[in-house]
Amino acid sequence: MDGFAMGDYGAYVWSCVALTFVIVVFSDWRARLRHKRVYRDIEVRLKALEDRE
Amino acid sequence: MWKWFHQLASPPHFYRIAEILSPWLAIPGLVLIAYGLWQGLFVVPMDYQQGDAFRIIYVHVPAAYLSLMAYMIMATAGAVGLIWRIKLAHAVAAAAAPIGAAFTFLALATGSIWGRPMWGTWWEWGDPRMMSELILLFLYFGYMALRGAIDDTAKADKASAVLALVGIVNVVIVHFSVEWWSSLHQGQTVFKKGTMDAEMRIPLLIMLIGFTLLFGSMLLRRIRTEVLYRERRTRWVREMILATGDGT
Amino acid sequence: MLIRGERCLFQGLSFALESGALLVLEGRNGSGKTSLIRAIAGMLSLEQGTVYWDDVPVEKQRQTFHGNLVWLAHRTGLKGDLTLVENLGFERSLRAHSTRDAEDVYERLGIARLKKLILRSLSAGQQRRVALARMLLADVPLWFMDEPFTNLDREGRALVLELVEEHLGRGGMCVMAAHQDVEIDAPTTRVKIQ
Amino acid sequence: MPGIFESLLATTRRDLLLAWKRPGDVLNPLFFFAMVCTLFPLAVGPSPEQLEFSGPGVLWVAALLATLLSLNSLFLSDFEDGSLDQLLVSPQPLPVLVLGKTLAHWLTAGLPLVFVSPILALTYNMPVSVMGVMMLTLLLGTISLSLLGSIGAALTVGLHRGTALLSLLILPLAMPIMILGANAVSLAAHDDVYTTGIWALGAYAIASVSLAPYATAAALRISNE
Repeated sequence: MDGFAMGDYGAYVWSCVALTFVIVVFSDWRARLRHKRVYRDIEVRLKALEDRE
Repeated sequence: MWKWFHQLASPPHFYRIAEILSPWLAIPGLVLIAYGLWQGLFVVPMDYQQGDAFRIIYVHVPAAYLSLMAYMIMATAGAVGLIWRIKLAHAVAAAAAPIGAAFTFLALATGSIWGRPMWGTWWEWGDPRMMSELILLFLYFGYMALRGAIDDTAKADKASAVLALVGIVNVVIVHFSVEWWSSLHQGQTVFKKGTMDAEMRIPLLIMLIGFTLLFGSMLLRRIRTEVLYRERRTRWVREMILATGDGT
Repeated sequence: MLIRGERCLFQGLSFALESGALLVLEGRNGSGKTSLIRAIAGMLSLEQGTVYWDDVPVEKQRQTFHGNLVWLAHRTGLKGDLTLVENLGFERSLRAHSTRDAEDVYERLGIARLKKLILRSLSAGQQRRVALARMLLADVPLWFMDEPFTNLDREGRALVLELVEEHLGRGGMCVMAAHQDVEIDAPTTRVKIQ
Repeated sequence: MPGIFESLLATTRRDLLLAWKRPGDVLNPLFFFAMVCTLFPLAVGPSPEQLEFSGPGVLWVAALLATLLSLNSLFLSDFEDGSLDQLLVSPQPLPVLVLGKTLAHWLTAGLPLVFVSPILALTYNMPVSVMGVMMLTLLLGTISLSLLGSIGAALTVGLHRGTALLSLLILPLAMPIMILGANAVSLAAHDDVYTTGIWALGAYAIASVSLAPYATAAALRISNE
């Protein structure tokens, strides 16, 4: 388990790796969310348009 | 060649190709990152000066590199959109900004965490690279704020492209002026470039390639959303959505 | 094709304007007359389509094109803090001016007595007359008028029509956006906007 | 038709005339400048050594903020009363007219700062020899600030949240100017070689005179669509 501890620096190194992970995942999650929302908005509008016709 | 390019730049084509391409970038990217991380964190011997703290560069350097690359893409795409009036280019610029800002923030955060054991402070005002990176983050904020403030998409595209182009000239000037400035105030040891052993360099290279691929995939996903939003009133979107029913 | 914000305002419009002719863009308020007239004058970019001046696309010769037009809109483009003479003097240093005598023009528009006053102290109608004076003093064939009748009394409206008729009679051209009927004794193209 | 130079001067003259009729617009940034310089000793204490040390920096930051304050109105009144439309359909090249307007802005906002700064520098115990350097850096720096700021002002004209946005856009771009200016003055105060900063500021000013008007003109056309 010495590899994980990295002397005294383990906390710094691992927090950087974790932060990278969090930011990439968060950014991608936001992107997916927005895509879904845009998609659904268009869908709702099109459905409403169809119903009117 | 030209015809192929033209076809790619047509929104429906791009939308479909990006959907297929996105995982093909993400998966190899993630594999490379996993391998590079394992190499960088466990296999490579520690630096005799910095100890194990140097391992932070395996995430810090790719983040810093992508923060600049995203800006270049944003500005180039903006210029292409302004000059040749290619609408897809503006979508690319709009998509690149938030990712670039995220990586800039990441570069700053990891740099700061690295600085804590190395310099003894979380923030070193005297380091030119951290200052440049901070100003870059402000430029991203300004860019996104300008986009957000203009309701008309076409107008927002053009105005923010002008800003990005002015900004890119400035990034260079910022770099040099900050370097000059820090040379006046230098007390502490700054992030030394030094020479790096091939042993250490190869995992870094792998990480860089891996992150670039991942970035490409993230960018494609955001461009798709932009394209979908911008083309929401066109026939192909209408047909596509009515045909697929639900789901994304 | 012109897209403004969410809406596609125009599609498939086409018209030509000859010397001595009038083009009237008619439509209700908010129908997009102003957007269209701004697009023709080169202030708004068209999504698709081209405006030609002397058979050359306007974007290829913007300065020449702009040297041939004057613009009169709802917002007069005059400085409230400057006097009439100062305002028009600035205009004279930007574009070619006609041989008309400035005093005659002021006299005709009924603003000769107001020359030394700052514009802010004039009524809206008087300010529009100053804007008309700027139009008359510029030596250009093409007039753009966006809602030229606002803030004018009956007499003022008649005067505008008279001036336009005269201008067309001398071989000039005029593009006008208006929400009321415009009757002028000249070849007139009407474009109705829904 | 009037020449390019004539139209440039006419634009400058008109804006100067307008400024003359509304002296408040010129004086407010100056008061702001003086006020910020007053705030600083109140915040960090009146010790002469400390003030002498931080004087160049404070004066430069204050000058930067004061310029920023005045930039918002650069195209605003033209936009509101329709003069901007008139400039956009003028037969003269738009960058020239923009340069004329920016020149007027510099004469009314930048140059007064340069002349007021020695008085404030005096209260910060700045030696007279350093004051000359400071005025020179401010002279060159405010030229660049006005021009750079005109781009931001053009991009944000007509937007509701214009003022705050303008600062957000311009401050990162203006940072190099402040770095060069303030540090050149600091170096001069320590009897060091400060010419690098002056040359760099001069180069920046020349570059912005020749490039910024084009960006501003493009931005104005976009904003006024």
